[in-house]
Amino acid sequence: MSGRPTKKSEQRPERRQEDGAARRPAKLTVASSPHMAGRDSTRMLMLDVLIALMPALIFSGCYFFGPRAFVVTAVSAAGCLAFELLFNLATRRAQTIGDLSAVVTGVLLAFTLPADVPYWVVLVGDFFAIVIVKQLFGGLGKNFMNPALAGRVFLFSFPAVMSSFPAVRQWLDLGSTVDAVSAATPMAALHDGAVPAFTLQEMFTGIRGGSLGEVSAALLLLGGAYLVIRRVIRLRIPVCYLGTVALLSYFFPPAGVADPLEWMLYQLMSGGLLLGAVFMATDYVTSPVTRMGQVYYGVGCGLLTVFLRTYGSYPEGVAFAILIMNACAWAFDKWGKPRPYGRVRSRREAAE
Amino acid sequence: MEPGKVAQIFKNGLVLQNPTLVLLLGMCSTLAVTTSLKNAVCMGLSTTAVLLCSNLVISLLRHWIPKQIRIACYVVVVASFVTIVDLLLQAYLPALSESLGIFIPLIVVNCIILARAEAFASKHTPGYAAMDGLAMGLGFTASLSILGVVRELLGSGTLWGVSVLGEGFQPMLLVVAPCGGFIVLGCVIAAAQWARSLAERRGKT
Amino acid sequence: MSGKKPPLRDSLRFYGKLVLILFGITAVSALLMALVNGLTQDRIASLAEDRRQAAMSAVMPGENVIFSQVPFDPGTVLDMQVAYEGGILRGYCVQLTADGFGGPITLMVGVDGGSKVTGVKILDHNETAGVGTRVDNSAYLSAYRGRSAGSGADAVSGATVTSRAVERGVDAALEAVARFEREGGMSVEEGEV
Amino acid sequence: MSVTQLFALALSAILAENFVLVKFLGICPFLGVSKKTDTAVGMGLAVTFVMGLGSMFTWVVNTFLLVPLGLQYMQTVSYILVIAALVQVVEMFLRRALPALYSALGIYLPLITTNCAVLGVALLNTQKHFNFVLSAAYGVLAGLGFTLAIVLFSTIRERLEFSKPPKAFEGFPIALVTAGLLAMAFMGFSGLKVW
Amino acid sequence: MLHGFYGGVHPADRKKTTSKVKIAAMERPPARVVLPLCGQDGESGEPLVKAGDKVSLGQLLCPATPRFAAVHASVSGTVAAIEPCLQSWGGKALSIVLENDGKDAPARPAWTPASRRDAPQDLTPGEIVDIVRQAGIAGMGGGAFPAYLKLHSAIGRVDALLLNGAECEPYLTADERLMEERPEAVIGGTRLLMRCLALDRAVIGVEGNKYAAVAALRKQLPLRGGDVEVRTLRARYPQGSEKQLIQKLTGRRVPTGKLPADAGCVVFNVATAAAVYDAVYDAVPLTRRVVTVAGSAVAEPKNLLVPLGTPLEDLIREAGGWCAPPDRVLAGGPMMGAAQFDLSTPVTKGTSAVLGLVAAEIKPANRPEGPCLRCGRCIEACPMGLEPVYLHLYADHGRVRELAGLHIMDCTECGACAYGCPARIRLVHSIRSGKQQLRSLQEKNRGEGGAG
Amino acid sequence: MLTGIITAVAVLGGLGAGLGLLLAAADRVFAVEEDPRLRRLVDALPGANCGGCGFPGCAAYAAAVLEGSTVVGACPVGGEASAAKMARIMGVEKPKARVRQVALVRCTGGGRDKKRYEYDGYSDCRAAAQVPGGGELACAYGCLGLGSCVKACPFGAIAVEDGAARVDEDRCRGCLQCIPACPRNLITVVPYGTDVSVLCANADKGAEVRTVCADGCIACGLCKKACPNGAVSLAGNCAVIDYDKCDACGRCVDACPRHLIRKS
Ligand SMILES: Cc1cc2nc3c(=O)[nH]c(=O)nc-3n(C[C@H](O)[C@H](O)[C@H](O)COP(=O)(O)O)c2cc1C
Ligand SMILES: Cc1cc2nc3c(=O)[nH]c(=O)nc-3n(C[C@H](O)[C@H](O)[C@H](O)COP(=O)(O)O)c2cc1C
Ligand SMILES: Cc1cc2nc3c(=O)[nH]c(=O)nc-3n(C[C@H](O)[C@H](O)[C@H](O)COP(=O)(O)O)c2cc1C
Ligand SMILES: Cc1cc2nc3c(=O)[nH]c(=O)nc-3n(C[C@H](O)[C@H](O)[C@H](O)CO)c2cc1C
Ligand code: SF4
Ligand code: SF4
Ligand code: SF4
Ligand code: SF4
Ligand code: FES
Repeated sequence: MSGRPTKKSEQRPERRQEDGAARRPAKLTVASSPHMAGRDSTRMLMLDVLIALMPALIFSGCYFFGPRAFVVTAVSAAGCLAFELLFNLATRRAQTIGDLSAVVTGVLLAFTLPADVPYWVVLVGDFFAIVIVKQLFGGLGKNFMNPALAGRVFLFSFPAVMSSFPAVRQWLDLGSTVDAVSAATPMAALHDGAVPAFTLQEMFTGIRGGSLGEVSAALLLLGGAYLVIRRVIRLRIPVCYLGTVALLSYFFPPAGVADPLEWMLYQLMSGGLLLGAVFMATDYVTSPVTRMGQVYYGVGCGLLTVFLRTYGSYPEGVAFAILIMNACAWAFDKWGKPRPYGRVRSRREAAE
Repeated sequence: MEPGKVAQIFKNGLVLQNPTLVLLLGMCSTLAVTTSLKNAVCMGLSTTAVLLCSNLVISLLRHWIPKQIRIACYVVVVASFVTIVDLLLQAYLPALSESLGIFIPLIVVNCIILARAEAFASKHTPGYAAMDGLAMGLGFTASLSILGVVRELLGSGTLWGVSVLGEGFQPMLLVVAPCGGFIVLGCVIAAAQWARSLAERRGKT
Repeated sequence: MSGKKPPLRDSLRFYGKLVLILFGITAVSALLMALVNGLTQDRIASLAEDRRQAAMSAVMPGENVIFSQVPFDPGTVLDMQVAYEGGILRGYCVQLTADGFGGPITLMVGVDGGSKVTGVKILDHNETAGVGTRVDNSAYLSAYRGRSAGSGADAVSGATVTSRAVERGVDAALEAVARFEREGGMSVEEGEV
Repeated sequence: MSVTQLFALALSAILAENFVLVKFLGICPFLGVSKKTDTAVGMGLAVTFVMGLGSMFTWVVNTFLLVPLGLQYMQTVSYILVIAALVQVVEMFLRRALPALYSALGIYLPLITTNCAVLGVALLNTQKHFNFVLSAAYGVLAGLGFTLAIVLFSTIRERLEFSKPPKAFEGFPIALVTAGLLAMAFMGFSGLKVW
Repeated sequence: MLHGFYGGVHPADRKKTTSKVKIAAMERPPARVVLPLCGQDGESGEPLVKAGDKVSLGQLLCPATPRFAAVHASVSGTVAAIEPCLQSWGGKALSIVLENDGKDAPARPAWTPASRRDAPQDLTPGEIVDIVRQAGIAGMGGGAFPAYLKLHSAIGRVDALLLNGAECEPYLTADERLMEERPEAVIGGTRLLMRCLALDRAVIGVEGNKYAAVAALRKQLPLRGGDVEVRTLRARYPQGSEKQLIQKLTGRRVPTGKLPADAGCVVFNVATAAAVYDAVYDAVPLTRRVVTVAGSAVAEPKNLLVPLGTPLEDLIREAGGWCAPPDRVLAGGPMMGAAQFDLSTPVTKGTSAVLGLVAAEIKPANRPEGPCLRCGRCIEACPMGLEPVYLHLYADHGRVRELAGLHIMDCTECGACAYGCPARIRLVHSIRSGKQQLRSLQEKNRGEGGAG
Repeated sequence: MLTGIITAVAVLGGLGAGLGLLLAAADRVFAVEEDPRLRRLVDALPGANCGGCGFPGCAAYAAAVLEGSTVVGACPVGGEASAAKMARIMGVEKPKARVRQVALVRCTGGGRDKKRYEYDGYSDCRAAAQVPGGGELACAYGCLGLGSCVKACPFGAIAVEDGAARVDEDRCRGCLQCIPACPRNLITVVPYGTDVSVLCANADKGAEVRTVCADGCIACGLCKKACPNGAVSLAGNCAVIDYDKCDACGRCVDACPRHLIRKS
């Protein structure tokens, strides 16, 4: 705007300060733009994940397995924090436990274990997850593999523990003795190509055998919805993952399945699939960051899950599927590079 | 032979240029056979025997072998000794031979052997070459044994097949699985590097 | 390998030398190996035979049992031998594999003349130590003793992948023996003719 | 050989019994030539090629020479001799006939002679009594398994360059831990039951 | 039809304190002004005056260069010095320092004002471009690129004239006030530009949160079928970025490394259009601009009409001085503006705001960096479709070759990526450093290529 | 047994001879011309591929030496040993023994407490040099201490201590990767084992220097006077030592009132 002065502004209030006050203030900060930022912080994100996990935990602890579920989860979270603390002390690194990512790892690890797991086993898993998988690579953001899942798989070291699950709604002792009546999980039946002995409603609400935190499909979805609404996670990975599993199990059910739709729903709700798709495949650190990379990753998780569930000898497919896809994440990012603005116009745009 | 040089050769083989922990050679057998101490020691000694003999022979032949076919010649020499060791093991230690399996013939391609043939035996007199073979072999055996001890203890709760950690101990199967092999080896090498840097720092101040 | 091609005659002489040296080295090492082999081969062979005998004796107990190989269907079993005790047919020893958790499990199964299992021995396996290997003990394996072809899956409780594989293997052995008795008996004679 | 048999063999050789991550064969190049994805691909293909050829040639030597003459105990020597010569000839041939391919693969070839995977596959073929076609297929498939492992590993190692392990773990140790975690993920494939 | 653009963020707009405050002239004009003769890159022009010379308001001091518009005296007085002076972008530039005599004695117009012409609508495109050149008009949206050059290269090649009234940065209300208070100048300027480009339509894009400005503009236009259309845009940062505006309003994309004209578009800031209007009708060169002075540290936030070259501290003083110790003083908005440490730097043609922010307003941008979580928010936010997380990673490790492959030079430094980063990685800063590394590598290669 | 041995010898010997023939034939048929010295040259180089020689990597340097477009001895990492080996391969004179060159950071860090403002940007010198004022230090020549050079050094020879970067002479291989990394142009090369070094590069006048740094060179010239060998001179308001003349007597160290000439 050029030199045409507008009307003089109204008289200024008296509060006006001396000229000196406009001089350079005592201490200024200089930094690169931007000088404003959104509210998100690492700790808030982790806290949101923890909040999202709470419904499933409360269900397990107050209704399904009893307080032992809380204790196992607390032990696991505390163990992860302690190992991270000790590792940082030992290697003289800045303390990082404040970001709460270790708590998320601890809680998620506990969620994947049978609720009657001895406490020392939990701590072995914590050690592996935090020290070997996460901190050895440099801590948060640097690990290439999901610590909680890797910790769980390492606990296959104790197959006896890892392949027996408490019965439905068996109220567990707090003590460390394993006294569970081990019961078949829906996964075992699916693995043999049979429909589990639970109704779909039971599966959905969570009246079925399984690991500590994976039993209630409904509450896991609730947690997922919370994360999506809070914009902690995006839908891309879970939708690609679950979608692939759904399509494959609908169109290629095993011989002898009468109703493919029912089979598909059982597949979706059993095992750790929902827990994995919502909370674990979405772990930022170990998944691709590009949009297309995330699509490949989600679809890859789905394909591998169905493949391993069908042909693998472990009854579990989700953990391995995610771990293997973790290993591919970096490659997916390279293949899934976005097309920057203004590069190679698409034909439609060129025609316009 | 000068004792100083022999001492140096042994120091190199066992510590400074330890084939597994420093030169990072012969990884396949290192990882595959260290699920138990017994296997590790036996593999180490078999390799030592082959290394000793092949170094000796290659050093003897070093002036006769033209460059163009030296690899082929080395390979034949090594493979013959390996076969002999294999046959002897089969005949006299059948159980061990079973558990080491395909990794005995694979000593042929254990990178240590060809590396020593190339780097040492082909340039030194037979006496030193044999010493080098022995030293390297023992260094290999030593590091294999370390791995074997760690993996057998954690993975099976035993040592040389004897239960040592008591009833309560639950072995960690994955330590003796392939993944455990890689990870334990990584940790042992890291420990070696750490010790070395510690020693260096000591040396400086 | 070399910069410029040398004249053919020179290089021929050189190549000749190469070939000779290689021949020499291979020949000497062959000689050495052959010698060691000569020294050890009998022992190795007898060790292998001993092991097989021991396995067969373990599943087919009895005094002075003599085994003799019979023709078998290589598609299903690895080896099959008839056992005679004092000239009387005691039964059969069947060696075969079954798919376990970590790969094939090699089994030796003894079956008596009445198509009942006399013993089972695991020769080789790749199962997880501590889980899969729990089947490799005499208490577990002796539970199969007396099992016959029709007796179904009630023999063993607490099924795991490994135990089911062993069970399948035993049943396959019974099946092979049954088939042998049904039709193979004749084929032995035919074979011997 | 039926398609399902081939498929089963492929799954076994590439995933369930991966040469590197399960069978521990060919670890040295796996660790040594995996810093960059491009070179890892080159090495993988070179190994696959030699494993295929090696399987065929050693099968021929074994079936027509060693077995008829009862010289099985000389398998190791003759196989390695055949492989060494083969690698050298292939190298010379490539250098002369296909310089472009040579500059891509050639540098890896000398490394392959001393790669356990090549001799390993030859010995396994014999141990498993594979016929010619199966031997060749197994060689190539196992090579592809090697390629898969080394390429995947190399992409993770590219990421490792940005990680910050403790000083003592820098370099090989952290690479080994990575390989261990990769092997752990591949445990998921153990005991695949497709056949 | 409106098209979307990818990415973007929604910062709180914080415009309330000034959006209703009318533009005011400075009560106490600056004692001296500093007028740079070049921008961040490029050579300075030849000054037409020397130290000691007397100058009058609007007198031409330095003719245009290919990178920098002509410079005119923004006050009357004496040339105190011609020396390198610190500029708000952080470096020094050769500048003319004028001692203000407070008289504002105007210079004789160098061209005939259209208001005194018989038929202003008869101006030819060439004449308009010439006036724009002589008036020293440069992009007032921040780029400060000579407007006559932009016009020149656009003539005959574009079919869309877009006016940028988005003003998407928080705090900024200078354009908003201008559109509200002088809609006739904005629209008049737009029509001049249309004539110049031989177009019969133009679109003014304004973010939807500026109701009064939109209403004021629309009041100047017929209800339907006008030659100028005012379109409201969803408030989203960086809506005002040229490329995103083009994408939003026309659906086209400017090809990489090309100019908007290559996509058949040309974009001017609304203040630029007003400056054209003033230059053509009143024959005044560009010597003043509206600057928003705001932020919690400023006692009386307001929009000021200030002579170019006024030191920032004079603006602060004019706005009542500090009422709280500022943590950062910015020239420009909080998303793209540059932090200042010396407040003697002058207002330039592209300076839209001076902000004094207290630490609480900057939060959490000033939290220490944490490790990157690979959350991907930066990728989702980047309107240019880049991968800031990888740009940062490779820049941090000096892997310059990879940076080129990731098209680092396409980054407009809009800051959307850093805005949302939960780990508070200084993404824009490290990307900038990466760009510099890449540039020096390319220069080195070119040097070597030339030598070899 | 004898027949066994004979067949064994015949078969393996035959195999050996046959393969020998094959190799020989292949050598003949597929012979390619390649200068055998190339490989040996590459072998003689350390393989660090650091670019210190000015070529894209060790192999490229070797090729250039072979071509004759450059001389042996340009590899700072391989140093003496590499140069000697390469000279032998090329059959040329070994280059004159060159004192190893190492990097030196010319700043004491004495101005680290005098800041014009608080820097809150990306922790990297090059980036800090891009913000207004080019970093928080009042001294426009001082080390920013954010470690761009540390990141650039492939051998881990640099660390930041007390506000300024320090080069570990023993680890430094003289590759000079650090020099372009420093936005303040603070890094120069000095001969290895240099005992006396000037740790300042401030070219401003003394009075200005005093306001920005506790240690900075004020160009008082006392060092110049103190030097018996005439090795010290003042260039652009800052002391400079000519190491061809310096015999490390250390008199300038004692003479400097600001203690910025230091003895290691
Ligand atoms: C690491 C690991 C190794 C295992 N190894 C075996 C094994 O070798 N044999 C076995 O029968 N089960 C093994 N299992 C246990 C199987 O997971 C479980 O017993 C099997 O799935 C039986 O369950 P199902 O009856 O539902 O199929 C192993 C489990 C783990 C975690
Ligand atoms: C070196 C350079 C040359 C330019 N040349 C032209 C031009 O010829 N025509 C034109 O319309 N704009 C030109 N521009 C202006 C740009 O297209 C753009 O409008 C300007 O950089 C301001 O955009 P921004 O503020 O979004 O960065 C040029 C810009 C630069 C930096
Ligand atoms: C991230 C970004 C945000 C911008 N925001 C605005 C804006 O809000 N208003 C504006 O007029 N120009 C803005 N610009 C500048 C425009 O890109 C463009 O330079 C300007 O509208 C061209 O008009 P001018 O040459 O008249 O300034 C922005 C540029 C960038 C890179
Ligand atoms: C959405 C989300 C999902 C996460 N999922 C996991 C997980 O599955 N396992 C885990 O160990 N940590 C998880 N974390 C925590 C953290 O990202 C993880 O520990 C990092 O891998 C550590 O570097 C998650 C965090 C977020 C924000
Ligand atoms: S927004 Fe920040 S934390 Fe997330 S990926 Fe980008 S740089 Fe990393
Ligand atoms: S600053 Fe650059 S990288 Fe970041 S969002 Fe803007 S354009 Fe993308
Ligand atoms: S300090 Fe490091 S980067 Fe600098 S010359 Fe020495 S070795 Fe090279
Ligand atoms: S010497 Fe230069 S690059 Fe190194 S820390 Fe100091 S300013 Fe930074
Ligand atoms: S030991 Fe197997 S490849 Fe080296």
